[in-house]
Amino acid sequence: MAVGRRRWVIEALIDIVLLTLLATVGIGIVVIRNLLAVTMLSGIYSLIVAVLFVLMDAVDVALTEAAVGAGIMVILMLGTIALTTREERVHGTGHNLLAFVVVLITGAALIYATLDMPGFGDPEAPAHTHLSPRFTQDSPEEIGIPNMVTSVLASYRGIDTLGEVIVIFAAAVGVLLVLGGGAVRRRRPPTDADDPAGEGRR
Amino acid sequence: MFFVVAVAILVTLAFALVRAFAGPTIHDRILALNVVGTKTVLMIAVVGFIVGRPEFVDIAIVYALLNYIGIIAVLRVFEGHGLSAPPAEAEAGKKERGR
Amino acid sequence: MTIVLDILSWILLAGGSALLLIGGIGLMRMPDFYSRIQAAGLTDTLCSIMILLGLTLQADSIPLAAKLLFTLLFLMFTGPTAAHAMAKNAHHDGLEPWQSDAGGGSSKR
Amino acid sequence: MNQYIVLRVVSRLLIPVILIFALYVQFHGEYSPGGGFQAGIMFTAAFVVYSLLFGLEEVQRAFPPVAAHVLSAGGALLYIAVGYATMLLGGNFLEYKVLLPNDQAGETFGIIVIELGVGITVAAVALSLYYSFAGRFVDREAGD
Repeated sequence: MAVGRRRWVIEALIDIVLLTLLATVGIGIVVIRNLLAVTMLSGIYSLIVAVLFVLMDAVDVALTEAAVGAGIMVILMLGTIALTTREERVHGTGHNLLAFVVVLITGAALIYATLDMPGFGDPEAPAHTHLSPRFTQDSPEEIGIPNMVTSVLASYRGIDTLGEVIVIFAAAVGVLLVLGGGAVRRRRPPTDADDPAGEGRR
Repeated sequence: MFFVVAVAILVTLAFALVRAFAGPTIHDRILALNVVGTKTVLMIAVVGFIVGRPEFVDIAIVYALLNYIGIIAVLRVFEGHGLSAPPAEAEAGKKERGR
Repeated sequence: MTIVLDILSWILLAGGSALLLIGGIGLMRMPDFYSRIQAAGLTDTLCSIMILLGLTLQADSIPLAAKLLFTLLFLMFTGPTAAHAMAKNAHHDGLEPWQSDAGGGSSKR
Repeated sequence: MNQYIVLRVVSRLLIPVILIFALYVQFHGEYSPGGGFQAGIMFTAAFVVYSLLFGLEEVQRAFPPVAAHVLSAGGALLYIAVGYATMLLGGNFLEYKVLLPNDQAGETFGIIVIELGVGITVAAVALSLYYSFAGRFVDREAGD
């Protein structure tokens, strides 16, 4: 009992420190105007978020964050910066009182709404009393694979996942329509004279 | 013991963040990103042991492999060549491979 | 036997943590980019080796230990490579190393 | 301009490892964290790092943009095809257990196939996005 309690305290402490770092990074992203620096900071953000997901036992989400945040998101943001500009332009004074009030009220309403939500990991929460027991208890027999996240995503919610795949495909179609396919036009046809010994072709 | 390591990593993360904010040049920020990346790999491995599910190491491997791709991309864009190697360097790469 | 392994892994973990902190302080306190990359890049590799080896000694199954060692191997490849590329890029970009006497202090904070 | 020779050598060692680890994440998703989405992104990351160091043209010779465009539809079609296959075998849409005589084996088989479809779509989509961004810059540089 004492050991479990100590582990809980340790996890809570790590959570608090990580969330503080996360908030700092978020503020930095808003304040800093150099877009390359902002890209660095958003990379750091996704790294810290992945650690938080691991702490919350959401391993699959953490792996997605690892692959997307470290692998491809930074690269696509850099691609946008390479095509546009490295410095954010500031319009006007940058202060808008009305917008600040609206954000404040919305934020307060959202925080008020969280008071009604069940606590993190509360066993009495509605989500844990109806569907979760069925998925966690029956899926190993019904599907026969140990990772329940995969069985829920691919089998119980198969049509949902199909929708996600179609959304990804539609996003790609949109980007291709805006930016073009990106095939490199060869500046000159490669001839054997350029590469007499065929070195380039291994 | 794992907790001590976790605290050390968290403190180092905070130091790296300070560098990422203060960094007078963009190079300092790239360095901070790299440091946070390696520390995250260690942090995920240690946290896996703390919460008692050490199969989290898979995620650490993904980070160890992918973190430096971001660094290469940043350096490439910083040089002003967009997102792929310029023709001159591509030729150099071909020559190396031919050897 | 286990107590020997435990003590060994604690020594490795403690040494790794100390190196981590030294690297972090160096990253924050050093006067210019090249000395910072020295502090961060050099300690990074050794502290990764020590911490991951310490964790490997605590692993209770062979696949887990193998995965930790693989992580270590990849970090040993990517860490120094990234540090090298960053330093070379900064040099290429024309960043002057900081000198303690007057002049050349372009990157001094 | 031979700035990145160390990076090129190390990356040539690491790219196969990234590809193999992507396949591990793809096909081990039933036992450990992972699945098609993560694997597809990692697969793309390997191609991206090659393009960053050896030029876009080299990568497009190995994986032409047309192939990426076709495969991004192909993965989704593979997913839908599994759905129709289950309907033809007398089940509901995406009711995998009719695929094989054993219920559990059928479910597992169906999940592996649709994860493969997801992986193909995500990898091809991410690669086409990268081609779009990088190719545009190459064009602009050549035009100047």
